[in-house]
Amino acid sequence: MLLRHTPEAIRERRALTINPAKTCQPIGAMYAALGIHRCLPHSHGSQGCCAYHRSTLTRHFKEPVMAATSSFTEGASVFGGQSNLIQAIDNIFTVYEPDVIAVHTTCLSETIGDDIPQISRKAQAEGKIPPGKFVIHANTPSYVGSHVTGFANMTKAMADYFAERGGKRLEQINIIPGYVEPSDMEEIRRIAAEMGVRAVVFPDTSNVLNRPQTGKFEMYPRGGVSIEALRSAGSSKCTVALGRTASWPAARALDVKCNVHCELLDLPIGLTATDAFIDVLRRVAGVSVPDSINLERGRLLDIVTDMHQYFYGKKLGLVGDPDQLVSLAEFLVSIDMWPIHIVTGTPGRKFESRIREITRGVPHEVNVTAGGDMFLFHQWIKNDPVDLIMGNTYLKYIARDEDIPLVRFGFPILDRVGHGYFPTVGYRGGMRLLEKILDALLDRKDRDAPEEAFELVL
Amino acid sequence: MLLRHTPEAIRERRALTINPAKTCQPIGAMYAALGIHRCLPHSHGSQGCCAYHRSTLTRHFKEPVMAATSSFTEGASVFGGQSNLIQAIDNIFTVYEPDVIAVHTTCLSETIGDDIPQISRKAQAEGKIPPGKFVIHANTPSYVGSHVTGFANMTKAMADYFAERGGKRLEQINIIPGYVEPSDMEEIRRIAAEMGVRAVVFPDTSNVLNRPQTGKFEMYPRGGVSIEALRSAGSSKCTVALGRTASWPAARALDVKCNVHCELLDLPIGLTATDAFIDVLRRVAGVSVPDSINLERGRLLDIVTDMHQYFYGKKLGLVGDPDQLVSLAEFLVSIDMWPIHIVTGTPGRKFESRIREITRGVPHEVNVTAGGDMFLFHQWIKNDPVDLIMGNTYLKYIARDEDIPLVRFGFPILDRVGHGYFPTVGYRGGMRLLEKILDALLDRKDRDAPEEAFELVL
Amino acid sequence: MSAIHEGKAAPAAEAIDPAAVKQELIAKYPTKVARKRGKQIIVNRVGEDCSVPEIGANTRTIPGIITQRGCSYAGCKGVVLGPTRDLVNLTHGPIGCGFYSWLTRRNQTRPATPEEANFMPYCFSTDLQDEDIVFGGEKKLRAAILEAYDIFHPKAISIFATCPVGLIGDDIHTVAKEMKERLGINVFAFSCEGYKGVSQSAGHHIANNGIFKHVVGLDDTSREGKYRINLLGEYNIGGDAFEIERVLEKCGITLVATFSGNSTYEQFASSHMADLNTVMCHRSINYVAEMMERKFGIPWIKTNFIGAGSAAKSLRKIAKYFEDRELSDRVEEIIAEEMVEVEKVQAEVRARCEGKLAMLFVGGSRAHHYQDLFAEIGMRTISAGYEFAHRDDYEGRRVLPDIKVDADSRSIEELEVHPDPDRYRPRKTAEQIAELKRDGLSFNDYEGMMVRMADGTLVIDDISQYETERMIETYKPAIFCAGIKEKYAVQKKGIPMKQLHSYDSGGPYAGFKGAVNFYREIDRMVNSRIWSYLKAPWQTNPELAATYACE
Amino acid sequence: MSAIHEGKAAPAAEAIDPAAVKQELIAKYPTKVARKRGKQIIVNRVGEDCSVPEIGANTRTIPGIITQRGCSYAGCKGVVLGPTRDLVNLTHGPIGCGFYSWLTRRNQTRPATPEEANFMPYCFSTDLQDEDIVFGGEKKLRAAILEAYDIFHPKAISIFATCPVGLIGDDIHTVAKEMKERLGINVFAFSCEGYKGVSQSAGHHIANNGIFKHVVGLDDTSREGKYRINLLGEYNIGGDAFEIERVLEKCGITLVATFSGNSTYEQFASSHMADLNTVMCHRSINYVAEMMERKFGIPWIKTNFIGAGSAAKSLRKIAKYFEDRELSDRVEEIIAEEMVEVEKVQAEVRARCEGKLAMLFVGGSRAHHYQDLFAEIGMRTISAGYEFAHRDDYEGRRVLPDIKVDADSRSIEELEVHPDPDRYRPRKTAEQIAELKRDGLSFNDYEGMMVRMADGTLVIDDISQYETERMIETYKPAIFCAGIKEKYAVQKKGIPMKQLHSYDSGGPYAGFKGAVNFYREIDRMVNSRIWSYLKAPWQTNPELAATYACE
Repeated sequence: MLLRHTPEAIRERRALTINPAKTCQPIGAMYAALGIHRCLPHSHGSQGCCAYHRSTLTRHFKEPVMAATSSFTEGASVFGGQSNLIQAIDNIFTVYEPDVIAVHTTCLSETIGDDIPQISRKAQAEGKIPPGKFVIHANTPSYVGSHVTGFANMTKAMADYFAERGGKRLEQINIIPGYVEPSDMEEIRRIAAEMGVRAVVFPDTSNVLNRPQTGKFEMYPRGGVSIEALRSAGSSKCTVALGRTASWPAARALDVKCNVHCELLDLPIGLTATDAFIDVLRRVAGVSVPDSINLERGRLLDIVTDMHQYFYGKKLGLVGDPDQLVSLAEFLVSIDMWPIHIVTGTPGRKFESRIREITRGVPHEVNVTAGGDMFLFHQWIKNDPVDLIMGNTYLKYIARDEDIPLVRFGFPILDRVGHGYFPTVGYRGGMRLLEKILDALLDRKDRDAPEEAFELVL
Repeated sequence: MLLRHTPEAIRERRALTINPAKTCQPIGAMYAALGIHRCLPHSHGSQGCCAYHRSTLTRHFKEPVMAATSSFTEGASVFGGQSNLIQAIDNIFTVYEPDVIAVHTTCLSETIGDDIPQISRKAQAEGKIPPGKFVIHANTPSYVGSHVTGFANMTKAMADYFAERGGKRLEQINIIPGYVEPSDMEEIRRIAAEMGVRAVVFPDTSNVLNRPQTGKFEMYPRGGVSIEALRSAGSSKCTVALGRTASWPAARALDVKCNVHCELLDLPIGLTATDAFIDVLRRVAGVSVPDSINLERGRLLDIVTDMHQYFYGKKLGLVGDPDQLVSLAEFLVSIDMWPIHIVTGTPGRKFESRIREITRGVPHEVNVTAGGDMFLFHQWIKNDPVDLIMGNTYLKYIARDEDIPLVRFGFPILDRVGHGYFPTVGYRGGMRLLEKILDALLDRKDRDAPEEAFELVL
Repeated sequence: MSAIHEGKAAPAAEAIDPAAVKQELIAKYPTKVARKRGKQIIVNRVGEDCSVPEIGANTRTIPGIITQRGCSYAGCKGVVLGPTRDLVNLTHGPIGCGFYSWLTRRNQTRPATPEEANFMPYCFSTDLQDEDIVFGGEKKLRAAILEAYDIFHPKAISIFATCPVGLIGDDIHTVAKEMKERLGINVFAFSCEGYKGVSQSAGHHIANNGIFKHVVGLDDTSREGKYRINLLGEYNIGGDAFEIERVLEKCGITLVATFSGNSTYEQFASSHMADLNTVMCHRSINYVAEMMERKFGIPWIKTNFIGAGSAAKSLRKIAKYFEDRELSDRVEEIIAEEMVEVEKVQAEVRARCEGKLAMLFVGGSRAHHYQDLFAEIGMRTISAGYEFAHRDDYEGRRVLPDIKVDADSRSIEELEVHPDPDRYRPRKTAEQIAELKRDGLSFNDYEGMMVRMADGTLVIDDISQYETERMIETYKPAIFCAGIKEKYAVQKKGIPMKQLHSYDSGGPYAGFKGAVNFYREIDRMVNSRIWSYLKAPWQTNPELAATYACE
Repeated sequence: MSAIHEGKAAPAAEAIDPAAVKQELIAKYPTKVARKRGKQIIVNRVGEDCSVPEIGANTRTIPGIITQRGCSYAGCKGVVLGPTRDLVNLTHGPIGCGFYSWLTRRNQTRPATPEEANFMPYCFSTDLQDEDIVFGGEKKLRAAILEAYDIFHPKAISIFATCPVGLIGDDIHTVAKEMKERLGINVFAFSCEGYKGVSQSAGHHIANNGIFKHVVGLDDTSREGKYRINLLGEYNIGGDAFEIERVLEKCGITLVATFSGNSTYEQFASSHMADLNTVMCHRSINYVAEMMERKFGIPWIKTNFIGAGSAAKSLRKIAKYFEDRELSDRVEEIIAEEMVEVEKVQAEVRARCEGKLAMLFVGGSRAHHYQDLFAEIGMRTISAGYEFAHRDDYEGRRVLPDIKVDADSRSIEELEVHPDPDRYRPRKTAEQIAELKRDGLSFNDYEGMMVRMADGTLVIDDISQYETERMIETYKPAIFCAGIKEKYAVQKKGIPMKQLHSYDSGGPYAGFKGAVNFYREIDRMVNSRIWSYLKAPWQTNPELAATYACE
């Protein structure tokens, strides 16, 4: 047993987190910032933060993750990080030549109380920011929220810094895709295009964190939302925010700053959430849903009706980020699966009630917590076993100990490939998810079947 | 042990086939015919053939497979099937209203010697074929070749019956995709479109055998190549035949009949075969390869370079159809995997030498046979074990007995979904294949790792 | 008023005139076809004497009409002989037939030990080639048998002819005889070419004949047991036979042989030592029952373990036959015990399924048997029919004398069977039989499906794809039961479809546990939310807010 | 002539002027940065007295320059303490630091029994929140320790401070002391806030101090064995320690403790009972070696098990230290035995790798050690450097007296260590040591990396992303070695990249079997055909046949 010390008996904990189901804000901010074209994320803190975030993102995407750091030492921690940041800005623009430096703070610089806009103004005044180049920032204290919060904050910063209130509304909408894979952002763009909707998608890490092997390393690959597009976001017809936790703050900011109406939707994972997304796009753009999209929908539904017997009544445990879990749980329930243990590490009051609502029809006791950890999740499973678990790579330890199949989903996935390339959003993404779920369940069925019940046809 | 009677010692067999790696021609012809828009395949023989083919295709695609039969009884077997076929034609056009009836023969009608064109002319003369409707046919004796041969013959019939020699060449090419999944045919169309190449793809079972669930059953769904397109195939600039066994006869027939130049390529499975396909499209259309295609290529290559350590030196056993195996083996060798046991049941002289050529650099003895069976394949594995096997669902018995991971590939796949929707051709298809291979290998690694070597990051 | 409504909500089934439905079903056919189909589509009406209307059955399928049916080979090799694990079943012909009947039927089998023979995962074929068709395949057949023997050393090898074999003149029976002598094991052949007869049914008959002629009675070893029976026409799809075996064993009833689920060659060989034959699938196996009675004196009764009520009834019948209080008591005890769970689930599921409609078009007995299960959860079978049955399966064996033998049936050999000089041993005297009959136990009888169906239901033999679609549109049943070929066309119409050949990899559905499985399965299927998503929101609600709020 | 060639074939390495390369590497930097980097980028030249140029090392990374380096917490918790399986390592701070250092380093561990404690798959954190930062986190820390104790009952709990902890004034050491008393188990804390020092190196030092102060010497139990040693600075990445353990055991050498691969708390506690300390990673652990000598009288020697030759040399050093013929003979026997396979594979792989170039920028000793392995297959290290080493790791310990203590180093406590009144026991007399030294065994010494590198090679400390790219473009090495952050940027340039922190989930690479693994791995990487596909056919051959044949 790898997790041999995890007891079945659950003891309440108030202070100790064991095997977290979240990580800290800055990494989310770094990920979001990589979704701006020609942007170098910058970690204002000790250099270890930057190293850790780059490492984790690199392991997840298996792609270069470029970011700089203020490399705090003890002195900076005592006297503040202003000179470090100004020096960093100078060096970065000189050596790495981005168009944007996206600064996020860390628990260290937040505790010190560094005022990034002030430092940035000083750098500007000192001529360290070349003309036409930008320094933006987000406050991302590690002791508040989670990586998703950090993503949300940096995404909001994009709106805050760049969106301009234009004279007239453009025939375009903004789509904030949320903390999803590059492949998902790409798929969201594709779907919008397929619908005939012009969209500003931000952030957009596609072609940044799923770029090709060409024998050439580009510090700034072709992906990412352009500054120009971000500017125009203030003149869009409306904003569709996908996921409350990751995307709503930016959408609200655009509304406040530029009076762009916003709609909050769930991440388009699964049938009904994608239906809602498509339906909003349709109404916003005043178009009919094209056959191609209906075809995709019908194919997803076809897998559901064809394979329903394998979904029905299967108990699942889910660990992940709140926006993903809401949509995923809804999808699973919609195909008669029973998600019964649901844990996110990201705190948030709405999450639990939303999950309760979604799982109301599940004929089984449902455990859900926001701000929980994988240790508790594991204990829940020991007390009430499940047929399948879904979540990030850390679940593999539970999967092995408890002999439960695992479908990798969410962040981080450190031991398989595919997530960067194949979306799980949209109808096609739903098909992929179902394929993964079926493969996991049927592989298990095949493994455990007594010989007389080993089936050729499933 | 499920296959408990399979001994390690290999005894030569000349008469007995055990666990075939092929099936008979008519099913391939039926599959091909479903790739014509508004076509009802018709099996000229006993009704059991039709039932078996429909059942197997249905299990593989999990889709309606509509086809009619001449329902031979003893009388027809003695006196010939003419009256059965004429009656069938009448009934089919009256009740099921297709535009085309595609008749294929069976071992029974072939042994009797029924002359389909003659019968068809008689039906025409008797007014059983409504104006603007067609009866086409292919001779598909079950005792020659295999299901792939039947597919090739029916595909050739499309050229023979419909292609017209036009006055001037059209700015289009023909692509014969071979015995691949509907998803593959769709992907081949998409790639051609992405390249800016107008293409007549035939047969084309996409949107027929991977159609949506819409609550409505359509006898003739929207997919399939149109008669009009098939007619115009005679005026195309050239024909690209993908796969010698399945596509070359039709390409040659078009050349002979309409003087359409033809190029024979391998099925575009994997990197280099897709390269060749793209390169031919590029040269034919006189266009540059668009960035989007280069991006797909680069992503495939990225998985190869990122995950090479898991591919390198892994021994594989492959069972399948010759065109697929040639491309698949080439792909595997190109990423330093070692396919060492390769079996197709489809006879053909070129296959073995082609595989020998492809595997020349593999530093291990390679077993290959055309006209072999899975029993022999299993014995090879017992004598020289492999890390992974790839092939159709029947391999699962070997996989379980020998405890070897299996990647399902080819025909038929009866126990998983996905093949109908997600292509394995093209660069994207290659990515899917690599994902499947990696999942299989890494799942096994995770399963077998001692606890101290159980890895978070792979 | 049209009885067929495309795309609209169906009226209550009661409001539909079945005669009008029938007319519309056949209206589209050419005249001759319509006339023929008209005889096979019957509005049911059960007379006071339990008489039912005559139905056309076991007649040729009309070419070009998309049928569910398969062929004689499928019935012989696929259905009857296939499930016997220790036989090497060698298909003589081109590769296809062997390939398609390879592991696709879900006949489960459970050898007693890991060493015991089990050839079911294997497909054996002579894979005839061009030159064999031209020059004859006997040589290859002989060689194949030798090779099979050398590798596997089976107890017996059976040979199955496919379509071309008869035409090219291969004498498989002579080859079998030669090889039997040469190898010293039993080798026997079946002339089950696919064109024989009009459906699988011919193959069953051929299989029955062959197995009776070549195997039954070869071994006089008698299994221990007070109540020894054979189970005929049970193929252990999804483990049905296991469940029946479980129940029988619990009751203390000894199962000598099953034809042919979870069966072995030896079971067949000694099956004549049993004291009662119980027939599940009347269509596929009644010949064996008849012949065993004639040759060995074993009476047969019709049983049905599909449906908890039917299973209970069948057990009671068996108990009654043996006229043994101990057995009767035991049977009642077991039934009571098993029914606890059954009734619990039945009630629960019935609450959600009551009044829903089912349609069953499948097999040669399943379309009948499964109606019992549906009834147990309150579902009504509004229409049913067989794929390959004969009139007796519909109307009951009492019509047997009236069934005309046509050319297609005539071509199947009718074995002449006489009492075995040494082994004929009537298990009951004529008096006992008469007494038991008076007591309500009927022998050698099957009442057929129609008498059990409600008036006004439609009974359709060999239903076509076209009729299937129209029936669904008309009645919009909650569930439709047939086979794999029908499955997805039905489901594409938004109606859940249950395969009653393969059970969609579910089962067992026989016996008491099987009933519970089935209730739950049907509950899942007819009450799932997934069927509510067929229309996208924009299809339900297509208007566009032209002045979208965010403007 | 420019030394840097973008996108062109590299000239032979010999034709490149390293001084020019250096100039170009720093040309792009702002003046101050260029000046600083100029001190850290050195063209190597080994003098006759084995002197090497001075290199700038262990100085601050310039903000904004993309660095490989991590922080003090990573060095303390991640590197040194992390691999000890039976410690509950509790990170005190916001969640991130604990999360990132959770299972990501591939330190393998193998408990003797399934019951033995192993907390390595667990991540423990106080997950500090907003209010804790405002009101202080001591209370939460105390509660967390209690909860950890209640659930796990570990032998010891260690606490690691993250950045904000020091700033908000949490006194973790007092908390530790209190809890130690309250719970009766060892509880100790590390003030390894991320901003301490200039890299992981500060964390190593803090870890060394803490473990020495709180654990080493607590348990006087002595392991059996004639030759008892500790292995210092070996973290069992990919099973390296297992291989070293295997070899030592074969030689009859007893391993008392490893710091800290595959280690336990008890090993640390009784490590002072060993007779020799052998130091693998000089940078991360030399403090412990030094302090143990001072306090307990255990001499230390530098060893290196990376590279078959180095492993053999290290074994001989150990044997020499013990001055025992039996051991020497045994060691020679084992080396001979192990080298059979090594030499076979070496020759095979060398034939395909000879003359190819490698670059290594990693760690605090790996960039040195792995050069031996490359050399064994004929590959040349054209450039190398450390991520977090000090001048002594480059230039050898002889420069220690010259190293200036700056503000960043000063902040790390320097323990004052005196001989233990009871336990100090010099393992060798001064005379013995002198004799052994004369005989070629050097004590307390490390010669550094540079003296082993060829003249004209470039030694680069704390290489930046920018420099990495330029170096690759200039030399087009066959392989580049660094860490995960560098991996894919290097590979995107078409150069295979080997991680020498995590081994890319490969290993072990230590010892003899490790050497074989490494040879094969490098062979795979530098000779694979996959790197030949980077250009598509149309990129190599872009002309379009306008008059395509099929026209």
